[in-house]
Amino acid sequence: MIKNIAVLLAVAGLLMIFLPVISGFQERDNLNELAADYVDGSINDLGTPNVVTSVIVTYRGLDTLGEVTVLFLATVGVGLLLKGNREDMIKISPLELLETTSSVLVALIMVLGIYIFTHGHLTPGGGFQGGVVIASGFLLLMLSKVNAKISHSIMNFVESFSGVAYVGIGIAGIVLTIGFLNPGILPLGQFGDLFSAGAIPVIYSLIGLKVGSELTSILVTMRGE
Amino acid sequence: MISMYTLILGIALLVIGFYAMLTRKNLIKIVIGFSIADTGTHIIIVSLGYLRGKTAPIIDGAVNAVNAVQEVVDPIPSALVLTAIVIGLAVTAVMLSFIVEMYKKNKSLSIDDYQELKW
Amino acid sequence: MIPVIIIGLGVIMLAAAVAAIYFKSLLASIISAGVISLLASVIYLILGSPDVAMTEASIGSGLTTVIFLFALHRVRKGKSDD
Amino acid sequence: MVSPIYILILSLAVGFLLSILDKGGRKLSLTAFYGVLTFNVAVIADWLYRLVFLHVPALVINTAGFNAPISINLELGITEAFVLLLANLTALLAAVYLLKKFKEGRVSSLILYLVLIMGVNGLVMTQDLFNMFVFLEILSISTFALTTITKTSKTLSAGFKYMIAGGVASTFFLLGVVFVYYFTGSLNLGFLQAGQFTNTGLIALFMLSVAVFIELKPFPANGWALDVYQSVDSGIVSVIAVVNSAAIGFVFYKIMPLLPQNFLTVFGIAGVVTFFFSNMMGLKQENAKRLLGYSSIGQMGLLLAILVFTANVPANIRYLIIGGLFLNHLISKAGLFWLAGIVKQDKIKNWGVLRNNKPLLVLFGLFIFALSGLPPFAGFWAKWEFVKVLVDAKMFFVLTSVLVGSLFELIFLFRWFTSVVKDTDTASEPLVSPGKSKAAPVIVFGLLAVITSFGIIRFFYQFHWIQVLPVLAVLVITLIDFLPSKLKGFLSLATVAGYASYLYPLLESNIQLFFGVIFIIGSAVNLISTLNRKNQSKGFYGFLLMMIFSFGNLLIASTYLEFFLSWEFMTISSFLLILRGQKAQRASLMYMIFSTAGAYLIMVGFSFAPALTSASALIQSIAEVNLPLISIIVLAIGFMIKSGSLGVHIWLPEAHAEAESDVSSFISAILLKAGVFGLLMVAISYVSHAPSFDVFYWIGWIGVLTALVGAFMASFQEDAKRLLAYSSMSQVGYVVAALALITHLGWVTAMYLAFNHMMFKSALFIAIAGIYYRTHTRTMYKMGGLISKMPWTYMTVLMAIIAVSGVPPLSGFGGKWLTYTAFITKGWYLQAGVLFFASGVSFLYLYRLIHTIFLGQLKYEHQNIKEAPVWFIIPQYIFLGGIMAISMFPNLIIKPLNSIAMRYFDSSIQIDGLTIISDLGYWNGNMVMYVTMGLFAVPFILLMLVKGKTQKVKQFNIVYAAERPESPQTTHIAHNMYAHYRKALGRLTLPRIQNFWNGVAEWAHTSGGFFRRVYTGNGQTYVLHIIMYIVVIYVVMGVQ
Repeated sequence: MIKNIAVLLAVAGLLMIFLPVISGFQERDNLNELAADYVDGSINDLGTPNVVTSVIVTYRGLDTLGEVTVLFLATVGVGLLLKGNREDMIKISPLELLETTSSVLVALIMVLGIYIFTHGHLTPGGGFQGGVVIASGFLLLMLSKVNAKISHSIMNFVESFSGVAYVGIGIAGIVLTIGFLNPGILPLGQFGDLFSAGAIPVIYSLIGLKVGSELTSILVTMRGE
Repeated sequence: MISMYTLILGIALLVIGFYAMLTRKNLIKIVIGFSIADTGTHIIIVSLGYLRGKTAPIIDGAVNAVNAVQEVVDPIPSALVLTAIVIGLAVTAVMLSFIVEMYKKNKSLSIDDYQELKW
Repeated sequence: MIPVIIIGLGVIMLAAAVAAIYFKSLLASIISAGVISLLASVIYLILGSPDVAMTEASIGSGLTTVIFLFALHRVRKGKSDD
Repeated sequence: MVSPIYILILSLAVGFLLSILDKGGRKLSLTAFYGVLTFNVAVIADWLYRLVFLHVPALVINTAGFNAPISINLELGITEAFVLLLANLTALLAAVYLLKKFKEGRVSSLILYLVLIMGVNGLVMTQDLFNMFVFLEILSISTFALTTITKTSKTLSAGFKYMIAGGVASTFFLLGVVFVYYFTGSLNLGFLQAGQFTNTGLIALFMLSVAVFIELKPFPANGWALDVYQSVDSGIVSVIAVVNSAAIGFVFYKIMPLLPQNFLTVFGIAGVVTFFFSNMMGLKQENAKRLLGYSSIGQMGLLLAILVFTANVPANIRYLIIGGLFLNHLISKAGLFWLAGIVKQDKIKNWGVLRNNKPLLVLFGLFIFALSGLPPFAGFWAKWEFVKVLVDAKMFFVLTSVLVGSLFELIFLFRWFTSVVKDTDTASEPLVSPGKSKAAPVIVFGLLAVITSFGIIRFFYQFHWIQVLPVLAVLVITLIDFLPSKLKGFLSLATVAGYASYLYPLLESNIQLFFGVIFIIGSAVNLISTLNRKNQSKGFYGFLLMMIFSFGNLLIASTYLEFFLSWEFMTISSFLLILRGQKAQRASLMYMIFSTAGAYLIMVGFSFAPALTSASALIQSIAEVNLPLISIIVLAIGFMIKSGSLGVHIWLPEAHAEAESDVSSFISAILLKAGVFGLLMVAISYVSHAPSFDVFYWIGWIGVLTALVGAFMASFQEDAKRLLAYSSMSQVGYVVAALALITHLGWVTAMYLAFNHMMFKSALFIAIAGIYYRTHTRTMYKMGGLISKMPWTYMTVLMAIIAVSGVPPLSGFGGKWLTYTAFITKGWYLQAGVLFFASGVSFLYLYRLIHTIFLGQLKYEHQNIKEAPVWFIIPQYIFLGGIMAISMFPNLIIKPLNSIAMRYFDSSIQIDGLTIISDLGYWNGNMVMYVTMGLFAVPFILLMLVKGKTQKVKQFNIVYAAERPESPQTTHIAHNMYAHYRKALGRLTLPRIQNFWNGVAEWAHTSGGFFRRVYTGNGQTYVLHIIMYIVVIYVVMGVQ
């Protein structure tokens, strides 16, 4: 009873904190200086049509590196917690039709995933979204083929390789004295082309690989090896 | 004023999520509550980045590269939310693996059964 | 028109949120939470953030739900106890 | 010169690669792992060196080739480098500590650990708010996962609570960050200013700061952290408690400049509240790691409070306070957590197993002392400066809470320490040998504690080397501790002689010289009795010398800090000496608690005192200082605790009785005089600048009542040492009372009594030591008839009690004469009456010493005992010689005392040859001696003449009227000798004061037990606490 009252008070308190946020909120009309710089810079300095991508991959590249790391940590952490429990592995007997068609579908999904992250600088989406799509391809594989074993070492290798390569590109920026994670290590190319925007598509592809393999690892572990 | 509506929506989801964390006894529901609160947070953030009548910050057919600055919404909150979503997934996954292990040890999903440490 | 859509979506989302809390079945709760994320991605689209929308749709409503379901299966307890 | 961004890069790259490297063998992955951690330390150490000594400007690292705020930038200034060096060092050592786990466990834990430390480095260096959020999440997730390095039901549930608590906090942090962006258009700390936040904007700051604050575990929203501290592996906990807290604390430090004053004040007070309550709840805690958890949380609260409340303090002092406290907490807490993992005992009372490993026991003591804020460790200096800051800023609420909280902390820490050293009721299983990898980090941190202490002394205070001599003595004696005890005793004696000759030219005035005689010569003579020690007496002489040197240093201390430093050294050394007694666990603990309370009062008193104007010794220069009333009061109470005045005396009988016999004489005869010395110092300032309120009138009354109650209590003791203890209390009561007269004659009297007491009480305690050495009992009615067996000792006791009681011809008579004269001259008739009555009472107990121990019938079991060893007899007779000398020739002492007191008052006595003349009469010691001798001789000769007619009675030549009583000693006349007085006057001696203090203790414990019930153990309740806490803080701050 006392607890219920306390919960109600807590919720009321939260609302009280947020109320002035709502009443003081005003839809903005113009970009602030920083955002305007980003839009401007993305087009002129980085040659990247998707401004969000240039913010993620370049301007706030350190965040993104961190973000990939967080996902990596989750993979490792989930592994530390759950690995080695085969007995409660999830087995769902699939439909025969699904089993046969899945192989085709998986291939298609993978291609879609790769498309998404290689075009991150041009269209919406990028490494993270593409990575998830790849992981969902593996998920389909897992669900459709009971005994499908997704090689841990390959996943591991892809994960490590893409991570190290990502950091390596960052270092290349330092070596060329243009700054850690600067995409200018590659030429800008023609605005709007696939091979343009410096190293941004490369970085985003590596992120895509890393996220894809990490998420797959998480899924595999959560399912029970 | 559409971002005002979404802001309110986000706050409502956040509070509902917290309410679930405070009242549900089932561990998985507590995590669901956390996940709802997380979604609410993300909606709040995107609402803050919206500019009246502007479009996505992608230079393509719809947006002219020359006066893009006048035509697009704020890209920064989008970038931040992207990061936050991924982090949210990571936290949720770790939380759920805790629950799986806790259940294996104690065969219970009720948070009330996990208070051997206190005072 | 757009405000109406947003309000409609919002109402559904809030309903789904409340449902997610009060459903007896954990499975239903998880699905409801997934629905919230899915609708949220529509809102992101409207707010001019297609990148976020894609992420939310794939991660928030897709992958997170799958992970929840995996976890649920592993604790083999279909029912919520409150 | 490697850029610190490589710390992030290398940690990540190696982290990503570790699972592949591990396929080539664990050795390979471990090498890479420790390599990176060492690399981190090296890079930061290099930068700290550059920044501090080469004055390189703070390093700014821009990422992505753009300047801030376009891109995220990192910054490494001196503060960042300092925090990171300590954090990385701790992380490296904790990793070494965890070597076994890392070797045998999965590679995952290595990865998590490495990335965790990367997160810490990033969090400290980054200047971007959202980037902070990312690093915070890296830190959190890796920590969550690492809590399960040992996977038990407890660690899992603790980890889960930690996660949901952390989840709520990080949600608020994220919202705060985004709102900051919404209101200001920037995320970079370098481009944000406090002025940009108004109205709704303040909510952004509120969310941001309160989230960080929650992560720092404020009371009561911190149950989750306690569970983690209690259950998780010690190595990981040391990282969570120290490294993570440091990084998150630093985030708070970074956003502080943005926060408005009312936010800061609330956070500061919340920090103080956390400190206070954590320590109070710690009182009830029996689980070692959870106790350390309470202490950690408390320390973080204190650090936050200090961050807030020292904002306007000069930078170097601020760094000293914050850095000192942080360093102290980091070293001692990590060390203690590691020890907890080595001891492997949950319950504090089972930690006695540490006794099987002396080096670890020493390290344990070192960490406890450091954590308690005792010198020479960093916490001491920080506390001293912080108290001064609080006093200057008139923040008395904070001051009181901090000091009371510190006292609570000291109580549980020292209860733990004394129990480890002494408790016999402990687990019997032996301590498992910790292995090199687990012991090495503890040792390194032990050394670091000592080195940093001297570093602080060197860089912040320019002390004369003699000020740290007490510590050096301990260190040196420890090196030669393998020598036999007697040799060390002689060496110590020689060292004291050397010290005395060094000290002598430094003494500027008679008053110093006078107390120098009491402190140093008195100690030296007392030291002779310790030569009787057998075996090695490990550790004894080190602390004895430490105590003697700190007595001497009190005399020449020329600043408040120097005085206080010596005072604390004195407390530490005497505590450790008392603790050596067989059953001294409780006694020494009580001594420490009261001494520390006294020390806090003295610290506060000095903080109120105006600056000194001259560089001479404090006892001299204090005369020029106008101490405010509050300062006089707290200083007086502080010093009177040490001199055992009524009300705060309850440590005294315990400590005297339970200390080893040869230590008791030091405590009574000399240590109590240190309190008198301090009080005299206060009085000297009072004389020249008397405030309106007559403090010393009341001190006088306390002294008088102490004399009376002490005498009563002494009369009812069966234990000879306890009797002497109460007698000491009573005698020092006279001294205090006489001092409080604030007249020339009063001071002469006080010093005369102090000197006299030093001599006769030393002699008595050493005599009792000799008796105890032979009979193995202190209970008087178990003795009797020892006069024939121990005639030399008998002679001492007889002479000494004559000297105490004030019967002619010995020095006590002069003391009594001076006392009454002084009191009556001042007009304190009532007080004089009470003292007169008290000295009557003192006959009762003094009589027992002679009657019960030496007269009557010899006990059967004492048929064959011998005279006390010569090492006990020598000092007794030296003191007797002193007593005889000043009895015959009082001028030897009265003349110098007269001149000392004349510095402050007009003389009230004249000295005419051997006669001392006051307004009321005269006293000629020489004459008294002759007259008394004559009066003594007449009956003595008569007795000799009739000698042939006396008859000797054998022991059992007694006729019983009926049966033999069941318990023979009840028929002993000495048993409960003053039962009839007890009936009449016993009410006066009821342990009311004891009961009062017991009540205080119980109240504190009960409160601790009550408050800690908020920690229900339910994770959901903890989330509720957090949200409620946020709401309450919001309301209190009045954000809107």
